[in-house]
Amino acid sequence: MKKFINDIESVMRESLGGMVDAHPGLLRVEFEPTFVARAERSVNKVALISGGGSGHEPLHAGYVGQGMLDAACAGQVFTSPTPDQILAAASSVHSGRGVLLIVKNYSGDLMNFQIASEMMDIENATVLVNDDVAVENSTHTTGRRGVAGTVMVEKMVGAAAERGGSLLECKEIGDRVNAATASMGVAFTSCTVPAAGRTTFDIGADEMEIGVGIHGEPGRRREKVKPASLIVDELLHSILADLKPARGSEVLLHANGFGGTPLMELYLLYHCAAEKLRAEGLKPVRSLVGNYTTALEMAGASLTVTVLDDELKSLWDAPVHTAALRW
Amino acid sequence: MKKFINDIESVMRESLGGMVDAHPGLLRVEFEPTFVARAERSVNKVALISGGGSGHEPLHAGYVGQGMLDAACAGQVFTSPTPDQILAAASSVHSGRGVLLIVKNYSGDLMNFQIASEMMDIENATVLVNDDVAVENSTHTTGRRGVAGTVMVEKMVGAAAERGGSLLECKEIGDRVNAATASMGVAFTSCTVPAAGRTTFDIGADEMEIGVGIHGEPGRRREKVKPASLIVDELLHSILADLKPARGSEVLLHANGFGGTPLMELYLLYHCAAEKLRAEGLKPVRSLVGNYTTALEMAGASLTVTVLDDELKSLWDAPVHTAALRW
Amino acid sequence: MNTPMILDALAAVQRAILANEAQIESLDRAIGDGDHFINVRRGCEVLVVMAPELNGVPPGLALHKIGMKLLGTIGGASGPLISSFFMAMGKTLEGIDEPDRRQFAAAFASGVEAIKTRGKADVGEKTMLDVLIPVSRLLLKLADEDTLLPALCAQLTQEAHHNMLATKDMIASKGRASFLGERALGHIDPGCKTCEVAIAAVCETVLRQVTPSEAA
Amino acid sequence: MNTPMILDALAAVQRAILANEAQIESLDRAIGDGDHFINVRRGCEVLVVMAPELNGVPPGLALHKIGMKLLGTIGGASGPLISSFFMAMGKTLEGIDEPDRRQFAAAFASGVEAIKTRGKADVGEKTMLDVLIPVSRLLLKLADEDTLLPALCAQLTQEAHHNMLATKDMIASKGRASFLGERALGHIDPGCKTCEVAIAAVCETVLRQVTPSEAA
Ligand SMILES: Nc1ncnc2c1ncn2[C@@H]1O[C@H](COP(=O)(O)OP(=O)(O)O)[C@@H](O)[C@H]1O
Ligand SMILES: Nc1ncnc2c1ncn2[C@@H]1O[C@H](COP(=O)(O)OP(=O)(O)O)[C@@H](O)[C@H]1O
Ligand SMILES: [Mg+2]
Ligand SMILES: [Mg+2]
Ligand SMILES: [Mg+2]
Ligand SMILES: [Mg+2]
Repeated sequence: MKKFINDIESVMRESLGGMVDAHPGLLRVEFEPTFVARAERSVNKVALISGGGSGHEPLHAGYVGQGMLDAACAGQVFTSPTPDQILAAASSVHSGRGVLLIVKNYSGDLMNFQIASEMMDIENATVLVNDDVAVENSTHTTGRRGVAGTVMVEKMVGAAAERGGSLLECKEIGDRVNAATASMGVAFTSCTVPAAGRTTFDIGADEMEIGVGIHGEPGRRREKVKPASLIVDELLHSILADLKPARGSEVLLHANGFGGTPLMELYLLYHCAAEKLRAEGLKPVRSLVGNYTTALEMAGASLTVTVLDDELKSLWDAPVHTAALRW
Repeated sequence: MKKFINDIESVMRESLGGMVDAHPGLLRVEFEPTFVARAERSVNKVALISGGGSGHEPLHAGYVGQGMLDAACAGQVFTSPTPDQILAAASSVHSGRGVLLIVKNYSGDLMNFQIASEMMDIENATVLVNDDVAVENSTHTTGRRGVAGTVMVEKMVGAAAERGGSLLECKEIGDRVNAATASMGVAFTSCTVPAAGRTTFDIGADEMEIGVGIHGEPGRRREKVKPASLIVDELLHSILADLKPARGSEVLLHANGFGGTPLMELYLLYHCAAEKLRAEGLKPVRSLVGNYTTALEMAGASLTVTVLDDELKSLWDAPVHTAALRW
Repeated sequence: MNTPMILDALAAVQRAILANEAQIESLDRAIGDGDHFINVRRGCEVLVVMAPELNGVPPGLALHKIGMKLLGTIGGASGPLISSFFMAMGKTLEGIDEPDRRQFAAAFASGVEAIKTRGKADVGEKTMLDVLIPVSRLLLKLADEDTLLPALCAQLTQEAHHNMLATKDMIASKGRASFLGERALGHIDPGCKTCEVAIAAVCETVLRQVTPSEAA
Repeated sequence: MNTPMILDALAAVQRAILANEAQIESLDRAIGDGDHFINVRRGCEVLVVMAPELNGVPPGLALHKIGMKLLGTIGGASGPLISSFFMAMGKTLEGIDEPDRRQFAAAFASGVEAIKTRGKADVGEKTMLDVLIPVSRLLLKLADEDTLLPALCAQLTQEAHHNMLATKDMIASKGRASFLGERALGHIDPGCKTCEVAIAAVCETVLRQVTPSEAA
């Protein structure tokens, strides 16, 4: 394992420390329990809190700031944070209009946030993100994972909260974005959890995992590597089968890198995907290309499509000032 | 080799196509010869053109836009562009106040830009970027490479041009930023040029290359991997020995990923570096952390320090709107 | 069962978990995200640190404190589940200074029930409950029948073991392995392995502690 | 030397380059950035495409056009150098329909001179000039001495070969290998290998083309 670290125990602490060193006017960090929050407390708005295991950077701390989150709770690498972190963040950032928890749909995240929600003496609600169409949904199972679509949810709900939306309105927007969003990914390599010291799975030099999540874990299926445009076809096929957007719909298209794939390839994927969407009668009018929801150094990428309406578009376009997204 | 590509011959074209698909209001692309330019032509300002081999994305096309470049000429992967591209870009974007070429110091880039400069019937000047202190400088050799400090040069000269600076003033700013900037990097892996199909060098599972450039090539020295803070000490030692900043100086600190290193580690590096700079009596008052000058999927990172004065600081802070940098 | 015995048992659990690092670790790499061993180890380590301050505390409160501590320490899916197990056990044993075998069995059952509630899972979903539920049922039955401790421990260890192995042939419908569909087949659930190792360690400790007369 | 002969020679160069792919490629991987073979191959390919339209053109103009085309095709460090070589040769042969051996040698020398000027390099810097400069000097001398073609070709090939090998023991002061310092030792300069391969290919073609009488 080759990583820029000093001590496995202190990776998260030093990394969050670096975020605040680099963005002192934007972020503050608390330890024991750990959370990152806006340097400037927001007033009279719904407080948005997200979080999850570390290793997905810039998710979530990179999205704390004006127009997005109020606080992010980071767990150990790929391990959801604990309720005390969420409670501390909530009591630190709430401003009297309630707390909205944005949670990716994993047993661990869900349970830790649920416990926090139950223990919290502040009015709160939860938006569950489950955009990964690689996983079949069913009420009897854990259901789909939350992956790169989380960024769309956090951005749009963030804008809604900044505009003064109530807790209920913000939750409704979050649920709506989640329902309008679908993602699917493919990986060429796994990744190495620092404390584990070896890759989570092994994979041949000409193989890829289709339908992977964001934890360096195996996906649904292993296949021989194929040309980018065929990969894109497969991902978009599942995404569109799920979303069933009306012809002529405007969409946001997000090509997300998992951490080890060059931007050059992400733009190439974006190109293939945009062409395919246009061929399907859809209009990719908004874009996001880069490493926004990662799995440490995993090589691979996912595509996310959000079907837009005027409201969602204006929420996407609304100003944002965070470490990772800014306009 | 596992990459998101369709055809080795069309990687660059499809990737640049994707950039323009994703940023239609910001960028336009021309092929034959190839260059990326601002969608909206700027008027009455020095035109800034940079370029170089592909594979360093977002360098350079990601820095085309308001406050930075007017055009970027991309060559094949790690191969400098040809003079016809530079000439076509110049005649397309110049607005009567001359053309400033920003060139990283490699024999290939230098010669191709020099030929273009000689053939150009527009007033032009060149800023040579050679910030890599891993390479000993000497008048009898190629000298130092241009690496991640290129972003600082492009950003600050970009702001100077936007403010109406003359060709000479812009060149002077560029030379000044270059002189005030030093970088050094370390790699854990090499990378694979798509057309070559295999990694440029092999490296052991516990080794790193100190003093690498941005082409997946070997560096100055191979060593066993060591803790991040010791790597940072070594990089900063060389950087500060070169810059010799006065105690109390304000600096910009840039932790740059080469493409395959997670953001989590880059922030950790930033943290170590900022602490070390403070211990040396310096003030890291501006920051940039992320994959800004890459070598495809190479794992590794570089540190760049620019010694600031009030003018450089205001040029850095000036608004910028490009695909990769925006504030 | 008093608090020092509980702490002894938990120390034995820690040793057993560490001794099984390779297997627990590789199971979560195969069908999870590779952190289960690290999570459980983190939990064990914090218990070692807090053990001295628990020694004089009655079992119910000690178990509650353990649960609260683990809740803020482990994280992931296993964290809230393991902590709710301890907190529920603690609650059931509230006010009982030296719980007997039946009281202990009832407390264990309430702990398992808490996991079911928190995790919204049941037997057959390829989670730790596939070990815990059958073991809990058997414990209730054996305690009710006043089975001798050596036989009781042997049967529980055995029950944990074969139910752990049986998860190999299951498709998961809860937890991370559920994302894998058929690919989870052939792999033991990591949480089950942890539970089996822990149960065996507790049983061994209990057997070591009993005097011949108590063995009845 | 007329244009068809030049084109023939260049086609032979292409075949020879392709036949030496592995070595040329690995040299630039060792002390460069791994693209030299790809760059040169790209140049060769474009020449094949443009060959038909050059057939009727006088050698000076043909060489100039080749240089211009390569300038917009190869890129990197080798691109401007190789193109300036062809353009300078073309200029020297301007207006000469069938250059003789001495004229050709002078043109070659002017091409090498152009590379020196453009690259600001000279012998001993571990660049393609370490093959080109000695070969050019020898060619001038042999042409001046009216050496028979077979001997001339054999000597040039030989000269290119050992000078190419000699770069193994050099530290580079120009080009990418200069960034490596001592680590460039033990590796042949990729540009020299390309030049050696090309020179040998041209010599072979020339020998194949000469009739016994011309061989004088
Ligand atoms: N809903 C659930 N109910 C019961 N046990 C569960 C549930 N979800 C996961 N588990 C258990 O948790 C184990 C994984 O724990 P761990 O790896 O620590 O957390 P994570 O899955 O969040 O990485 C699984 O092997 C399984 O036994
Ligand atoms: N300044 C120079 N003068 C002469 N030859 C040079 C110079 N710089 C580089 N070269 C030659 O170019 C070769 C490398 O070419 P190539 O790999 O195509 O370009 P790049 O170095 O830009 O990747 C070197 O092996 C060397 O022979
Ligand atoms: Mg986990
Ligand atoms: Mg090159
Ligand atoms: Mg796990
Ligand atoms: Mg090269």
